[in-house]
Amino acid sequence: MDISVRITPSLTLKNPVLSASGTFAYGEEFSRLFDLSLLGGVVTKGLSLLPKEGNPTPRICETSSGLINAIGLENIGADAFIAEKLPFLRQFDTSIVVNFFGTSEEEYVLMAEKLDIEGISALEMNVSCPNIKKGGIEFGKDPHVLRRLTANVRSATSKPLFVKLSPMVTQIGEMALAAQEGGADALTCANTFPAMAINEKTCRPILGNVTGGLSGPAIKPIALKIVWEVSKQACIPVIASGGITTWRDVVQFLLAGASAVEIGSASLRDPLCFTEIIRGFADYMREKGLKSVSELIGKLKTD
Amino acid sequence: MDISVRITPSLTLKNPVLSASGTFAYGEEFSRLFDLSLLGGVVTKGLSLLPKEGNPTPRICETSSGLINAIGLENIGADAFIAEKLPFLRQFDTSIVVNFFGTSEEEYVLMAEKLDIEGISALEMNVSCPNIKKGGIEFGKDPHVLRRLTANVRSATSKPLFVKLSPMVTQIGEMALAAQEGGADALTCANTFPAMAINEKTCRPILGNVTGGLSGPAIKPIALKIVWEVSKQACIPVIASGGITTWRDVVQFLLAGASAVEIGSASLRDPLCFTEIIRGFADYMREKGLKSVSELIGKLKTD
Amino acid sequence: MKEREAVVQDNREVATDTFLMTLACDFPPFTPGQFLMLRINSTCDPFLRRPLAILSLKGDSLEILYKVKGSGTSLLAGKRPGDVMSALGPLGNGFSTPGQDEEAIYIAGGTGLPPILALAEKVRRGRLIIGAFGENDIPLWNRISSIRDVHAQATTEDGSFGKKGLATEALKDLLHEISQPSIIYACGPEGMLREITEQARMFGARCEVSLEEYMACGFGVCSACVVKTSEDSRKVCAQGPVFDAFSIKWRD
Amino acid sequence: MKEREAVVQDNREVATDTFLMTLACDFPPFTPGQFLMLRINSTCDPFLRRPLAILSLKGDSLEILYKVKGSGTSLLAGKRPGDVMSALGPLGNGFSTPGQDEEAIYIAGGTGLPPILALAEKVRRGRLIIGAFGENDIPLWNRISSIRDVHAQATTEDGSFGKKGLATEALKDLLHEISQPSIIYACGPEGMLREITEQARMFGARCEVSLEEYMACGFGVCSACVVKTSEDSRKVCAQGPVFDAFSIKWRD
Ligand SMILES: Cc1cc2nc3c(=O)[nH]c(=O)nc-3n(C[C@H](O)[C@H](O)[C@H](O)COP(=O)(O)OP(=O)(O)OC[C@H]3O[C@@H](n4cnc5c(N)ncnc54)[C@H](O)[C@@H]3O)c2cc1C
Ligand SMILES: Cc1cc2nc3c(=O)[nH]c(=O)nc-3n(C[C@H](O)[C@H](O)[C@H](O)COP(=O)(O)OP(=O)(O)OC[C@H]3O[C@@H](n4cnc5c(N)ncnc54)[C@H](O)[C@@H]3O)c2cc1C
Ligand SMILES: Cc1cc2nc3c(=O)[nH]c(=O)nc-3n(C[C@H](O)[C@H](O)[C@H](O)COP(=O)(O)O)c2cc1C
Ligand SMILES: Cc1cc2nc3c(=O)[nH]c(=O)nc-3n(C[C@H](O)[C@H](O)[C@H](O)COP(=O)(O)O)c2cc1C
Ligand code: FES
Ligand code: FES
Repeated sequence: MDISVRITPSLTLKNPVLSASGTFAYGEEFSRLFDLSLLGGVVTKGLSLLPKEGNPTPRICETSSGLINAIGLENIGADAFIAEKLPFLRQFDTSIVVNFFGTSEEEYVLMAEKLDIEGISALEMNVSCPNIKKGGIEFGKDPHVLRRLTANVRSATSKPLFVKLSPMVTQIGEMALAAQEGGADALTCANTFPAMAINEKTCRPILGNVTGGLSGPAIKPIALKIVWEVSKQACIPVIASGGITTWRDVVQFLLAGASAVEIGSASLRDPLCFTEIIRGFADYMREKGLKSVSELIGKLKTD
Repeated sequence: MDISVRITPSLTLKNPVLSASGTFAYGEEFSRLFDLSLLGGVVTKGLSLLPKEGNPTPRICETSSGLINAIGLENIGADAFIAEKLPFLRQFDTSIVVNFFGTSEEEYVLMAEKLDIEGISALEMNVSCPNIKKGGIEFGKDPHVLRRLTANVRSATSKPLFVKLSPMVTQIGEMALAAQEGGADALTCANTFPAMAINEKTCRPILGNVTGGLSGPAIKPIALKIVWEVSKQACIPVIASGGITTWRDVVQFLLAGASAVEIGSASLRDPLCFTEIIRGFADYMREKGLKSVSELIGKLKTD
Repeated sequence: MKEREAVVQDNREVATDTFLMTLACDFPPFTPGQFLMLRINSTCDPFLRRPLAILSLKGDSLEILYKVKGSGTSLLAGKRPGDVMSALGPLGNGFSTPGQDEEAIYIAGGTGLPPILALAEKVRRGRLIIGAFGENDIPLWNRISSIRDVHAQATTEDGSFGKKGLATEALKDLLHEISQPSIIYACGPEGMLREITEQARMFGARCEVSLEEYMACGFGVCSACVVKTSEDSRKVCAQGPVFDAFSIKWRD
Repeated sequence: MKEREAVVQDNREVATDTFLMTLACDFPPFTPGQFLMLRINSTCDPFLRRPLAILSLKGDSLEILYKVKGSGTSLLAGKRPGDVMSALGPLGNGFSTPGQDEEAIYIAGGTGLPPILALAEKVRRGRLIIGAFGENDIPLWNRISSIRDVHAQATTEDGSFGKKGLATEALKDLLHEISQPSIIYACGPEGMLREITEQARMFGARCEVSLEEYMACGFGVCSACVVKTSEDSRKVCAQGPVFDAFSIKWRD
């Protein structure tokens, strides 16, 4: 039995379970709990060209079966990551996927160039960020903008490029195809949903930033539908993200068409869930007599 | 203290709490549990021109803090409603909002004409239905289609017209404005989210219809953000729908900009929640020393 | 139909993963076959109530018998005396009463036992067949086998208790034996109910089946739980769960 | 930091809405001020763990003291002996130990008591002030007032117990009395901590405060819980919750 999955000719994950961006920091804390080498891959906190401070607190608010975060993309910046965090991560026998973003096309391209270095396995481009130059609308909300952005980033790096889609769009398939045409190697489906929470006692928003992004099991049924939809339309691999907490969820997302999954919120609650999920997934494969993960991917029976 | 809310010059709800469409049938069952006259309004199951059978079972699947339904708009049809159900509902001192849909613009218009009769307080137009003539894309997903549909329906009826938006769109504000320009009197925000569930043992979808719509507390934080967004952009009243289970939720949605709310999934779990919610809401108003509901609507402090 | 507080008085495992729970609950009288919708938790996951047949109601003491399947029944199994839940019911139609000169045959498979046992304990005559996989899957055998004037037999697939085989085979033997008109009351997996319906037809017996469908509300407002009958489609929760077996259009 | 099963041994109300819970839990030693992230339920609502200070740890018996605020602590209050949860910890840095010739002053308001009490019970010398609204809001007074070589006093806003007034007023009086160098350890509402920091500055005392921020992970990976210090922004969970009071940039 082989639980590895090939994402691109140059990128094979040892198993389909990755950490998600923003809930794993740069891996150090988790490394004290378990051996990171058992992961299919580590996705880093989203990086920008310069260090970023993030939003005022409260930055997190719990909701029914989910949480809203408005961290504000706080990160140490690409240079500090390369100097201080990457060497640490490279000790482990796992794929290192660097999540990044910019506030202009130029910044995205600069980031892609800067991160085109040894030790990084792939880049994940977060496009749920406002394009400051274009009046603040998100890069991930207009297919033309997304296609161009992807194409420019594509030519700036030799790494496999994942484009992480914004879920709250009218036609997710159209966005997926735009990224694919731009040269994306894989599509991460999807980011958090715009959301908010209000304190009725104070009549104020709970989050310092007023709004944030909803994640966790609450959104899983929507994420599953998005993965199914996108994987029917796109011909590049889909990486699922949204509410995955158990090995059962992993199997469900693979059946829906994902090639791999990212675990975010669940690892905040249960930092050791990775080991359980990977073990449970391998057991499932064994019990079902499956030889390779490809026997699951997209194999949902809908007749 | 006055807990009534004026939606249009001809429509004042006695309080801001309505039932939602599809979880209240035509009111008979609930009338055995409490006096429907205490409700701000009853929204009926979505009606079509002809009776509709609905989807194969299973039609419901529970998810974390939510449920996916794929009832398939089963209903008894407009004629049977008018003959058999409306007279019953009219016994109660509450507003009767009739939810309806069609599969073509003509059908929508015919429905609006047919329902322009005494005893009906308002119409709620569900636009999350595929436009069969236009290749199956939902009416609620294209602003031009929605504007025209609304305008045509508007001129076919004298009733206040609520347009119930589809939440899964790139720019919900654009859709809201389209409906407003078409002549909508209020906007219901919003319908369920496209979602699915998979059984990893059988490798099959759980719902007979494969996909369905997610509702319940899981989606509340997204619905709240949508209401806030839409009420900032539109100048007609917003009716909130999505995950409301307590009087606290009601207050939160009003603060975000809603003029009234609809309770759906929560009433499946707790059919008596209406009485508790309305009582809790009135107590809140009293304790805060509020004289009228308008002192709450849109009064979120974000400074 | 009322909504009532239900306070756990007792909760004990009586067969593999199967629990008998006693609830203190000021509930209106019920007809066997009726059920309640139990709200097990106060948070939003799981969100919906769970449908469970009423096994008995004496004064304000109500019994349910349930098998642990998923999240809701797992939480239920963890309840202790004093824990408070909410019960909505009684819901649905319930079984009819057998005619004076009719032989009543009760047949239950798996979690289908509670409504069948409730009926047998009320009617107190006739014959009862319970089918299970093995001995450890049969709850309350002492109670079942000691209902006055009800002759009870068990079948197990692995032969560890009673007759080896399926409940439907025992039913066939029984129907061969019986000469007077009979009425069969059945609850269990859909495949079993179809087979029973076939036999009832062959032997000219009347037959009532209690169906299970995924439910959200349990009282007829959401249309989740429909079943097709020869006439139209019906809501299992409100127009059932008991149906004339011959009216059901079984799924393929 | 370890993840461990925590089995409820005892859970009793010791002041209004305030519970003392004993857990059987194979936990590494802790420094007072450190906390654990407790996963209270197995379903997804509430989803996150709850941060709670460690009050004591003797062998495998761990104590927490908590006030019921919302859904998580309500569920906690309903736990019975035998119930199983999951604890992640010990987390955070914890308080320093007072210098040999320093007078230690412990001051706690509201739910700030547990880490402060833990520290006083470890150091076993100094003076402790606990502030509360009224008598019924003071948990464990017998235990607090009998720590050897710790002089404890209480203040209540309504004057129903101890001195009428605020804990910070009692602190001021105390600081006037004391001549030797002192170190203040404080935990409580933010306004109180700011006031204490001001007084420490005026009287030239050292001061450590334990902060509360909304947390999601509790071990430094999500950046939810930042606080601004004179140098940079820090994670309360991983780089705190205890900070040099003078380094904090308080919010307006
Ligand atoms: C009218 C009626 C009466 C019932 N009476 C009893 C009874 O007396 N004792 C008993 O043990 N069980 C009874 N059931 C079945 C019981 O409701 C389900 O086993 C239970 O809801 C499962 O909940 P769960 O959260 O444990 O499982 P879930 O996690 O929800 O699901 C686990 C599995 O249980 C099944 N299931 C879930 N919901 C239902 C449902 N509403 N109906 C049928 N199957 C379902 C599904 O196949 C699923 O795979 C009855 C069902 C109905 C409709
Ligand atoms: C390091 C640390 C140690 C703590 N130690 C203790 C302790 O020993 N005893 C104790 O009673 N409490 C302690 N708290 C506070 C405790 O974590 C919260 O009261 C608890 O999480 C509330 O959960 P809930 O589900 O009951 O409330 P929720 O429903 O989540 O919220 C109710 C209210 O509690 C407050 N709250 C929620 N989460 C937090 C949080 N993470 N931090 C601060 N306030 C919050 C909010 O103001 C909210 O209005 C500590 C907090 C931190 C950060
Ligand atoms: C606290 C937090 C921080 C996040 N930060 C980022 C980020 O920096 N970049 C990004 O692309 N996604 C970020 N995300 C989104 C997650 O990577 C993930 O896509 C999302 O949370 C849905 O998955 P989940 O339900 O498993 O958490 C963040 C999510 C959370 C909860
Ligand atoms: C079982 C079910 C049936 C529904 N049927 C309809 C319908 O016929 N027409 C409609 O506009 N919305 C329908 N809805 C959507 C609800 O009216 C409501 O907008 C949605 O469920 C979100 O609110 P909630 O979270 O309070 O349930 C249905 C929802 C459910 C759960
Ligand atoms: S479960 Fe809602 S109609 Fe039957
Ligand atoms: S709570 Fe996650 S970093 Fe502190």
